[in-house]
Amino acid sequence: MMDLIKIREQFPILNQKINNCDLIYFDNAATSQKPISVIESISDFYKKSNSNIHRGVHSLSRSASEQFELARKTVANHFNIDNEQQLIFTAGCTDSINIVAQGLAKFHLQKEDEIILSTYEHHSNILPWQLWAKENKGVLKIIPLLANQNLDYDSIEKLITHKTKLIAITHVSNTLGLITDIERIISIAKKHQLPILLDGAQSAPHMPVDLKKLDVDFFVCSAHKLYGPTGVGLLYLSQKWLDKLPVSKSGGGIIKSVSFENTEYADGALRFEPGTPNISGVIGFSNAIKFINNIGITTIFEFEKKLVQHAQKKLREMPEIIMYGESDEKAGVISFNVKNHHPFDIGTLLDNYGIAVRTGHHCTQPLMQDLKIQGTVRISFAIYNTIEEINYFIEKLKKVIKMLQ
Amino acid sequence: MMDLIKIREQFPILNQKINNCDLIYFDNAATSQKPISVIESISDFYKKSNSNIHRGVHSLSRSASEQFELARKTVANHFNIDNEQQLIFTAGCTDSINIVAQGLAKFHLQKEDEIILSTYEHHSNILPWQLWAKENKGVLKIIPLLANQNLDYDSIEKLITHKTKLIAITHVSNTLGLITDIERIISIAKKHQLPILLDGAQSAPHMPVDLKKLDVDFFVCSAHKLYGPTGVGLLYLSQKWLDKLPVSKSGGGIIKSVSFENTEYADGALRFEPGTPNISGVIGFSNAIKFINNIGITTIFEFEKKLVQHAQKKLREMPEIIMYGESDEKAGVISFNVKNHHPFDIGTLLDNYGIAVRTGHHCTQPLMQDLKIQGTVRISFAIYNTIEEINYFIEKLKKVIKMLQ
Amino acid sequence: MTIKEIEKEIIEEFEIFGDDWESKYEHIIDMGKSLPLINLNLKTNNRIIKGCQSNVWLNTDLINDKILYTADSDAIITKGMIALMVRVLSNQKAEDIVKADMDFINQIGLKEHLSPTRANGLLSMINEMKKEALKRI
Amino acid sequence: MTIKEIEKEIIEEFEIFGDDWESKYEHIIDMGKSLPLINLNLKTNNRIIKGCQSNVWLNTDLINDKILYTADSDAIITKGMIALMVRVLSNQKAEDIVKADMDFINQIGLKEHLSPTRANGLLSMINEMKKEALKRI
Ligand SMILES: Cc1ncc(COP(=O)(O)O)c(C=O)c1O
Ligand SMILES: Cc1ncc(COP(=O)(O)O)c(C=O)c1O
Repeated sequence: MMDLIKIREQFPILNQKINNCDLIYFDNAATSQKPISVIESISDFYKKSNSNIHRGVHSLSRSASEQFELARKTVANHFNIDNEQQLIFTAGCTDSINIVAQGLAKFHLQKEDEIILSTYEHHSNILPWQLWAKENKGVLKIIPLLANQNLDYDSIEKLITHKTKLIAITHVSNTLGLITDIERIISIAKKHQLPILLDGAQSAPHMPVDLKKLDVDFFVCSAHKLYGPTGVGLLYLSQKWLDKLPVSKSGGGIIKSVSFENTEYADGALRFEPGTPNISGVIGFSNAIKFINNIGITTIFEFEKKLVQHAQKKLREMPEIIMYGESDEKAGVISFNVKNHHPFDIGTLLDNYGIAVRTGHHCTQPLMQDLKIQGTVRISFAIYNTIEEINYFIEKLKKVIKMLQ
Repeated sequence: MMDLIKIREQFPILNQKINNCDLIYFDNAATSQKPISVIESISDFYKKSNSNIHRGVHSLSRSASEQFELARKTVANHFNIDNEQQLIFTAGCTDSINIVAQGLAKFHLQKEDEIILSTYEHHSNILPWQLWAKENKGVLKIIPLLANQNLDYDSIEKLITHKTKLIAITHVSNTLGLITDIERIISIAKKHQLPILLDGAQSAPHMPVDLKKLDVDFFVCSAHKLYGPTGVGLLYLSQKWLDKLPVSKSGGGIIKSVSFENTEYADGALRFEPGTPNISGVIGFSNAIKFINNIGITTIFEFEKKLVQHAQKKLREMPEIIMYGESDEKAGVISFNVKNHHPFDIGTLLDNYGIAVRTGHHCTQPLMQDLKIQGTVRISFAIYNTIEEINYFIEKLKKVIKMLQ
Repeated sequence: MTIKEIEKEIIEEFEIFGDDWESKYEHIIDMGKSLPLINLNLKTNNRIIKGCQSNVWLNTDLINDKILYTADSDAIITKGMIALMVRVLSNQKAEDIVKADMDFINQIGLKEHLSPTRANGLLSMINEMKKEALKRI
Repeated sequence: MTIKEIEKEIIEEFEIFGDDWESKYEHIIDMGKSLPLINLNLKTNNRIIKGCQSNVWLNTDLINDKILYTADSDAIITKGMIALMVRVLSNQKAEDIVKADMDFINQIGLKEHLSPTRANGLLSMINEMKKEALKRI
């Protein structure tokens, strides 16, 4: 059994008071809070072994380099990546997607090619492709929604043409919390020999992700959404792409030799990590992974599912609530609106009770356009949230609605 | 007067023992150590106000956003930037240069154009341009060295043709510590209406940089070399380029509106900061700037100059030492070799006395090729280094040389 | 009444609530509800002040040397905040509007709405009102 | 002597130095100096093991069922470390070389040289020696 009290004790921020109320943090899909082990791994690094990595002959540099490469192993293990060189540390999920988009633009994508995305996509998995499309007369084809706000998987085959070159899709909708049937998409992609980019920003924090089993071409996520620090993310490349993807960002530390005329690049992950990386961030990231593994990602998934089910049940009892993408199988996210009230009003008033929710389009404007709404109120959970917090939230939500009437 | 003891007390890492010796950290050009105020600003952020920024209606998000934008003001002030929107936070100096190179490739650089660099350049200010050159039959023209290892400024005019589109140059050589006569280069550039990218990775930590006065088009540097955290840097754009430089990296948070067909980008710095930024890193950065301002960047420059002069004097007394780019006006860096001995041997043995130096090519292989050497031993200073440390280093260097004979 | 006088009146009105933020917000919501609606045909795109979250429509008229504002928003709290602004600034001389420091917002304990990063952008609303006034000096 | 026997000899040799790293390194440097030089015409590019900092040239011969290594480096400490490796692995059967665990490096207190991030890459040196041996089984 999971000891929720012990878990909550590890998050110093949960002691903060907002407007004299206890903080109830339901904005985890935007960024999660950090356990003390992660926070201290960063300060410890700066207090004890800070140094630039790679190539240093002195002890600090050796120690920092070892911690950095050990972190790569820890994170790679968690996602079941055999060869840790396939795991590249980036500045975040958005950075990772841009690296793939820029690399593919040089090597794989031709003018007027087509890329398949879904209606769920976060702007970060739309705009890098749109940039490419604008410059190359490319076409973005969109997997539509069914009436129940699930993706219309049957439509995918029909979207594929001989010009289709990639499927870039989110693993979990950050607005609805619905989980993509990625196995199904993978089997379609395999059939048509299409590479897949899987946006794991919202799956990695909430559910097991086995990259060996999934065998996608690219997987991306951000550390800050899974109990880790800001400014660091990962890009997983399949072995094929590790060798083939062209470098689009270059600089110090990723070479075998350089002259003004020519450069011989290093092998492996290094090739995609130009410049001084976010060393303390990477170390914090690996400590976040350790935190998750101490609890177990499956335990986290099951626990958060209970939170979602409880919250949905309570919300369902309120006739003025419209929920989007209701489902019992979700990754910690619920989006709703209150009839005749603007999400901004709900969010502002809840904040006065110490409840942090997110309101607006959640960087998924095309999804909003599809749902024909301006925005939603989104509550999203992490391992430190409780049933009591949900009950308090429901109580205050009712009060807020009354205030607005 | 500067109180060196008080300054040293602010750096917890200086209490570390290396092989039972006190740590003497002379690898500051690779990365500097961090004062406790910077370390604690990061943990405090995670303990008290961690949240994603922009657009949040809740209190934490508002507080985090305010700290982030205040940090932008603090850093902008330090570099005398009037409009803080001209200051973009990036993942580091290398990232900044790549953003400029990719943006210019879309808008300013034509096939077969020419870019002027100097022999001093760090790989991070070579490879992004080389990538562009390879794909576009571009030409990199190199400002050569004089016999005294200064740049041959007289040659610049001769390098400029009607195809020249940019001068990208370092402010300080990270290998030699020599300071570029940037005013002279700026006046040449202005005369020919050439934009300038100034690589401030090694100047910003050591000397005053007034961007209003310099009036360059692009200025870049990394926080981790100026007492700040890893994973964050800055890109300054002149007002003209802030409006004109195309976005090459895109994603969430930088838009006014998005549909699958089209995107309206935000104004100002935001346009170049897609995805969740390194929020804690930016806050740490601004606290590093505050640390510098508490001492005064001019005081730092004068103090480090004394260290350089003292160390050069001592080294000059040793007949077996070859120094590169000797000068009394340096930004904290000295490179040398010991006749008939490999820098790696010197570095390895010094490490056993607790002295951290860097050996090798320092990511400036073209400079090494020009000097016809494999590498150097580099010592580089920061505000916490002392004359006593230099004396101890000289003593041990003599011992090391004896051991090798 | 001058701007300062109206501000004083509002400050006194809010003083009654003390620290009771619920009543304060209820008052703002009530003001939002009673804000005289902008003419539907004036709710055009060029009258929109885009916030990140809620939209505001602002119409400005100059009548007898005085500026008259009408406005609307899709969020009621935003609308209440505009109602407060309209009450203070409407029916005043353009010169006075441009000079107004609007510091009363701090004093009635709604300072967080003035933050430049605030999602509904009260600040950009005030800036827009001043800009429109300035045009008519 | 077998690999294990030579390793034992070396461990005993280094034990005398105790914690005195200066003597230890002096010993390594001496070994570097006395490493029989690789034939100049064998110092070709295909025999280079590129480290980040110092270069190593390695030549491998098979004579009477035994592997013979000669090597060189531009850095003397690296050269001393190779001398140590050559002393242990040269003149041994390929099978034995491939199996050698080289753990004695830990035991003589030069563990830091075995770190995969070590700038001179002793590990890649050992790997290269084993690879060459494997080719000749
Ligand atoms: C002159 C110069 N330019 C650029 C860089 C790259 O900086 P970073 O590795 O922080 O991206 C460095 C760092 O070594 C440098 O010294
Ligand atoms: C589904 C999805 N993809 C991508 C991103 C972008 O992540 P980041 O902002 O950390 O780069 C997010 C974050 O909101 C997300 O939810």
